[in-house]
Amino acid sequence: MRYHPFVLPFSFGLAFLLIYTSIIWIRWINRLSENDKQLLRKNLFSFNTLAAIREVFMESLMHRKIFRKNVFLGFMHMSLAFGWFMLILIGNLESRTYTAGRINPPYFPIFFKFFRHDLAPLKKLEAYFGFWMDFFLLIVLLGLSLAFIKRAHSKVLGIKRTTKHIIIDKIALTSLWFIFPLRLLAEGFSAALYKTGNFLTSFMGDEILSGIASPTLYLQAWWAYSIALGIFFITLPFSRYMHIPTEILLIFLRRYGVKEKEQHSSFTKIEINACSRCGICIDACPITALPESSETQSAYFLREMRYDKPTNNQNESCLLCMRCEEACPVGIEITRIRENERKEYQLFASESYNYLTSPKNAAKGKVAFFAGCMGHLTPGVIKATLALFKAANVNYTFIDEEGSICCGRPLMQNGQTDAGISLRQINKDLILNSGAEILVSSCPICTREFIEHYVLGIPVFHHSQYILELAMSKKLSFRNNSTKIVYHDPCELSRGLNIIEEPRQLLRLAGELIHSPENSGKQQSLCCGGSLGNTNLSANQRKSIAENTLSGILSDKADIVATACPLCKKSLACSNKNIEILDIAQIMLEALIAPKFIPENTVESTKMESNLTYSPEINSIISE
Amino acid sequence: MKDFGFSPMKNKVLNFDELNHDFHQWIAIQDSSFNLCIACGTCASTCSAGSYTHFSFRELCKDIRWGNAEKAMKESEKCMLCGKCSIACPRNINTRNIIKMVRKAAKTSPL
Amino acid sequence: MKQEGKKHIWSNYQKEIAEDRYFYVRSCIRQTFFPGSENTFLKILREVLGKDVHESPNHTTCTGIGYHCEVVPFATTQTVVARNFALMRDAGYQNYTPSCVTSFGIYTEILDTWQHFPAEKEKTRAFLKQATGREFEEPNSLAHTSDIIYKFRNEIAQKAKYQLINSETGEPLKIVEHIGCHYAKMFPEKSVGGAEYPNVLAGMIDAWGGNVIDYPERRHCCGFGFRQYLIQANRGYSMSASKKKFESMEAYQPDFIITNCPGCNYFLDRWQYVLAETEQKTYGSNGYGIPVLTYEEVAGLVLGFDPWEMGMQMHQIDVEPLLKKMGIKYNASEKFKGPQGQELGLPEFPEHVKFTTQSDN
Amino acid sequence: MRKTVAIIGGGITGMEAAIQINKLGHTVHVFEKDEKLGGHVAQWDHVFPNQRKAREIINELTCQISEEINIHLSSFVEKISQIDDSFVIKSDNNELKADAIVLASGFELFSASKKEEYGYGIFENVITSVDLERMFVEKGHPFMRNGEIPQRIAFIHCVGSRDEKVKRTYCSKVCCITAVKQAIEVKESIPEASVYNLYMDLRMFGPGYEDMYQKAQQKGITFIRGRLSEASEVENNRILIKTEDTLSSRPIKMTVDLIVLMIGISPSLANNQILSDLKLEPNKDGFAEIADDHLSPTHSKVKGVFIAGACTGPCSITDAINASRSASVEVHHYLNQV
Repeated sequence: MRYHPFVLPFSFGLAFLLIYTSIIWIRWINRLSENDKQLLRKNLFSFNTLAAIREVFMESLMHRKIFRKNVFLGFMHMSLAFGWFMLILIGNLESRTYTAGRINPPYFPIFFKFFRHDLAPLKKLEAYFGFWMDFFLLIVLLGLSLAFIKRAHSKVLGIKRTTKHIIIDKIALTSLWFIFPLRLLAEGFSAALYKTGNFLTSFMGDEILSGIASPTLYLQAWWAYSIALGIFFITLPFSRYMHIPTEILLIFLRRYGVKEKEQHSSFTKIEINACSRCGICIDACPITALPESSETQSAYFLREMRYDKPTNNQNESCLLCMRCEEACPVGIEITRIRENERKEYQLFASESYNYLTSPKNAAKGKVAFFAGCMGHLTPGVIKATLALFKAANVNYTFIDEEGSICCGRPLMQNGQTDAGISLRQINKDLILNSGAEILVSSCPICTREFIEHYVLGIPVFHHSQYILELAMSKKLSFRNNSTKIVYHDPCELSRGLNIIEEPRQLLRLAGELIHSPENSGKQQSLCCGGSLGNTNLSANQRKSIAENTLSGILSDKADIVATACPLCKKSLACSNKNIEILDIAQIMLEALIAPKFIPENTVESTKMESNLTYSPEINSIISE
Repeated sequence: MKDFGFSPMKNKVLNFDELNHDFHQWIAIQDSSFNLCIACGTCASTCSAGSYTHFSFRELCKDIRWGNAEKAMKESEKCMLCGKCSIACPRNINTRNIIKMVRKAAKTSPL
Repeated sequence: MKQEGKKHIWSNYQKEIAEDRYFYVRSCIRQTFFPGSENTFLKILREVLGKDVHESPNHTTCTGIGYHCEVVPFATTQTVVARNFALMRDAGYQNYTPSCVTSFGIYTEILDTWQHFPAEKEKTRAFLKQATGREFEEPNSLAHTSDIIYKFRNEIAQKAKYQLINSETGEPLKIVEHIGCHYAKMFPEKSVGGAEYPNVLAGMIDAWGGNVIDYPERRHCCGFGFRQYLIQANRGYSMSASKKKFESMEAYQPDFIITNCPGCNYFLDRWQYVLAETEQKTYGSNGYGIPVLTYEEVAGLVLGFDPWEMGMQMHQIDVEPLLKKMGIKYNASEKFKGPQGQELGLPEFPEHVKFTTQSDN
Repeated sequence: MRKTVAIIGGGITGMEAAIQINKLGHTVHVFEKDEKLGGHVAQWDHVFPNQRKAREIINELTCQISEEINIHLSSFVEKISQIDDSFVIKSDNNELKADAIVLASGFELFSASKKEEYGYGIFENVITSVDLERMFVEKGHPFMRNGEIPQRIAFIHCVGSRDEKVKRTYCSKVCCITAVKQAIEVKESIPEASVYNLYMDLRMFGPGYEDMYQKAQQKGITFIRGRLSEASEVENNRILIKTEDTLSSRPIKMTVDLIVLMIGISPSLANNQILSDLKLEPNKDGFAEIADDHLSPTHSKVKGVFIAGACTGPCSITDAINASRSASVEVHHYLNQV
């Protein structure tokens, strides 16, 4: 027997899925920019394709990145994806072997146990195929049970919150959950009636179903299995499971060098569809810590992007801290998409700032220091940085001493392209007029904007980098007074500019760096809540994010929280935690050994307090 | 018409009853922190734009409050969104959000 | 509005007004603007009430206009005022009665100054002696002429021929009372009823059958303000003050305005004309303005005096519709005739505010 | 030895002093001119800063007044004479000899009709903060003279406070927070109403006061920095008010249905007789003068005469109770020495 009407739901579903997906793929690829298409053509037959295939295997099937986050969660994803893949692969081999290489209709391997009651053609291989088919079915069912557990007790799988799904996702999810138990049931009946089973299906057939097995129930089970598959395939392109085909496409395109642009593009569509709403970003998002429920998190944001339009709140409430992007197992360029989405309303125009005039005749110096707007609200940071410069005899000029013009980054983060660009030009004039050979800023926000978007032609450093440089070249020396310091990574510095080790290296010269799981490295560091990329969080919401961040990084041992961003410093200081928050420059100044000779006894370490007390030499430097 | 060499002056008194409060109410709904302003002027004195041009968030609030939506919309354009005012505000007013809302109103006329 | 509340306030501002034997001093500007009013006052007091009113041809200005324009020093003002007091003493009178509200203010201010700074008084005594050889005494009583009419309002009511009533409907007339700023705002306790709810004119209206209108801008100045008016460029300011009052009272449809101050009477009357001619706006009904009468004119009308004899044709805002409303018998053809019946010629008529001409009647 | 203390005034200050001095073992006589104890607080519906029922406070104090305490109600103190170290208090119907006196005779409310230009007693819909409390007691919400529910209500701060024109140069201290409290209550009882506060300064000095102010702002109550210059009655007995928005230098006029005058605390006239009987001078504001601004806040300048509560100047309930207790201890020490 090679056909039975029950295969129709499956066949129809599969056909629909394949046709639909092909059309969508073709449309997406077709709508890529000319540049991107060129990349595609150039790379199609290169090692990049092989690398992409490897990545598809490692990520789409094995879910390596999720494994790294949590073994159970990784296993759950892997068992469903890889297990099912293996069932299809082995099933095909099995049915091919059975029909001696003849091409079978697509449903044939899927429902092989229905059509195959006569075992002769498989001969010795039968036991071999049977075992592996049952084995992978078991794997998938195990994964499925983990998925059940995740819905109820997500913490077991390392996830605090799971995604709240919409109706189409729920339908697809339900049908998906039914597929494999029904397969087990159908094959169990086959095994009971026709002895076609292996260890799992035979067990099912002989031990559980033998009493009730009948040809009617047997047929009904196969019908149900086919229907579940059919429903899943039909809902797949409209549900989160569209990520399965899309992610493959995304991996290839990314390997070929396609990226997000300044505006949404066809590639954005692919990225959006590649989101499986796995919910890993939900835990990563600082907003999740707020008591108010919101759907700001990227899983929801991308979902709205895909189906409709993100709400104002989804669009505006994001802090642009990039934590979700670091956590995303698919590697979607979420921050870029968010920034582009905000460009819909151009609320400010470049002419808005005609009142600004490019400063002329700025003081000259080899190093230009830029404090930025936030720097002016934390004069202690400026004072400490400049004192260190003086101590190292740096020939510097403080170019925004009289008050800053904004670097433009907040406008850019809020999607105000033209307005932001016009501010860049004014500051660029200011910087270049100083004749400096190096630009140093104590503000990571400005620093990132200078590095990534200002074409200055001179090196730009964050002050933590530059002070480290001065220390390495022996222009500054520090005394380690074994203060216990916890370092808070500013988002723009760590995830934004990958400046992670320099501040730590520097702080180790001044004290003992305390580690905590929430502040180790790029992925983990938390947002202070102050972000200028966000406008609509209330002060109280920002405060609770700051509280949460501090609780995350503080350990009992810490004497001081160090950070390297004036805004982080301000934001963290708003919390109720009774701990001093200092900028890295302030800590380094405290630990500075004055360049001139200092008698031993005055080097006695002083406890760091808000009114820092410096040695007389340093005081004289500061007051110059 | 006779020319007497003088004419009546414009009445400077603001007639509160005739003011249009719609814009104020709309803003207060968009951001509930709007009403918390105590006109202390911290925002205006720290303002990056304020050092170069006549722009003051405090005055912007006043214009919104007294129904001068047009002026508020025009003035709000000068803001650079640098965020100093919201860091400085003692009443935790979400200044940048209010400015964005005013700008949004200027672009989309939601009323 | 609770009337008893108002009366309670009035009770706090009672003043002693002499019964008889008044020394009368005229206003500088009224004699030109509304000369009939001062004559009417004398006629009422002498002929109707039988009082002794003395007038000295030697009396001068109180210097009020110059003083408020800061061109006359206070010492001079005191000396000039002292001279008028000396005239009164010489004539054997003690009850000083100025016709002008600003003069009333000046006299009150000087008497108050002398009370608190007796040295000023002695200085003035020396100056007067030196300049004129005269001696003076402070008056026993100082009352504005409107205070006198207020005092005798009930006697006048008893002799009334007409009441402040719309003869057609029988309803009381709606009347805006406006007192001069210098009457009560500087020394409320020297006024009848105080500055907030002055009773001097309101009392007359009540006694003669009319209704007082309380409108929001009742406290506002007419805008005369001496300096504002005297300099042409400032007159817009002066007029705006009156305009504010007109706009505020318009909704209450007043039948007329009664004033006790020469300046107020003049400017509330004339600015209506200027506003009509420049803005085509009238505040009365049917394109007429709101008539502005002096309290003497109102008293005279009530007593049945001839309006033209009282000089009521001198008003820029036509009073004829009001006379008709009150049912007063008058001869329209006499309006522009002299005392001996000679034709005086017709004035230039305004374009935008109605003014009854002979042909209308 | 058991001594006798006369307490003049049966408001919260007098009640608390009676309770404390009795506990310290002295015979106490309280003279109250009204028919019942509780003074001004008993007239109030709710009190700041927690909108607690005023009755609760009176009830709690009343519960603590023991049988031993002699309460003379409807007893107006006519004359006090001093003989050596003791005092003879002559009231309407009896004479009492006491070893010490606690003056707790409280204050008078500023008579709002003195600010003529605000029209209290003349315009139908001008009421005082006290009238408003009465309305809350009666109906739970303010109402206009014609019985309608007002939709626009303006609170006028500093009526009879910080005003040279009515010879009240001092700050009455409690009216700002009372206005904020009442504005909140008005808004809560008539949510659709617009509520305005016309203030010169907002003196939110006490614990919880600033929070109340923020709460009021959050409820959409408008605060206009400017003093009322004049009120006028317009159609339908509504009130036209004029002020300046001093923050934008623009004069404003607006029409409201009801204005509430936040009347200040004035020295009690009845006090003057008692003070002169005791040869005490009132302070420059007319209140009983304390012996030392910092260290003797409940002593008068006469031995054996102690003063507490609002007869020394504007004070809150908390201040009054504090002063009462402080005076009680001082009385006790004094009586033990004599």
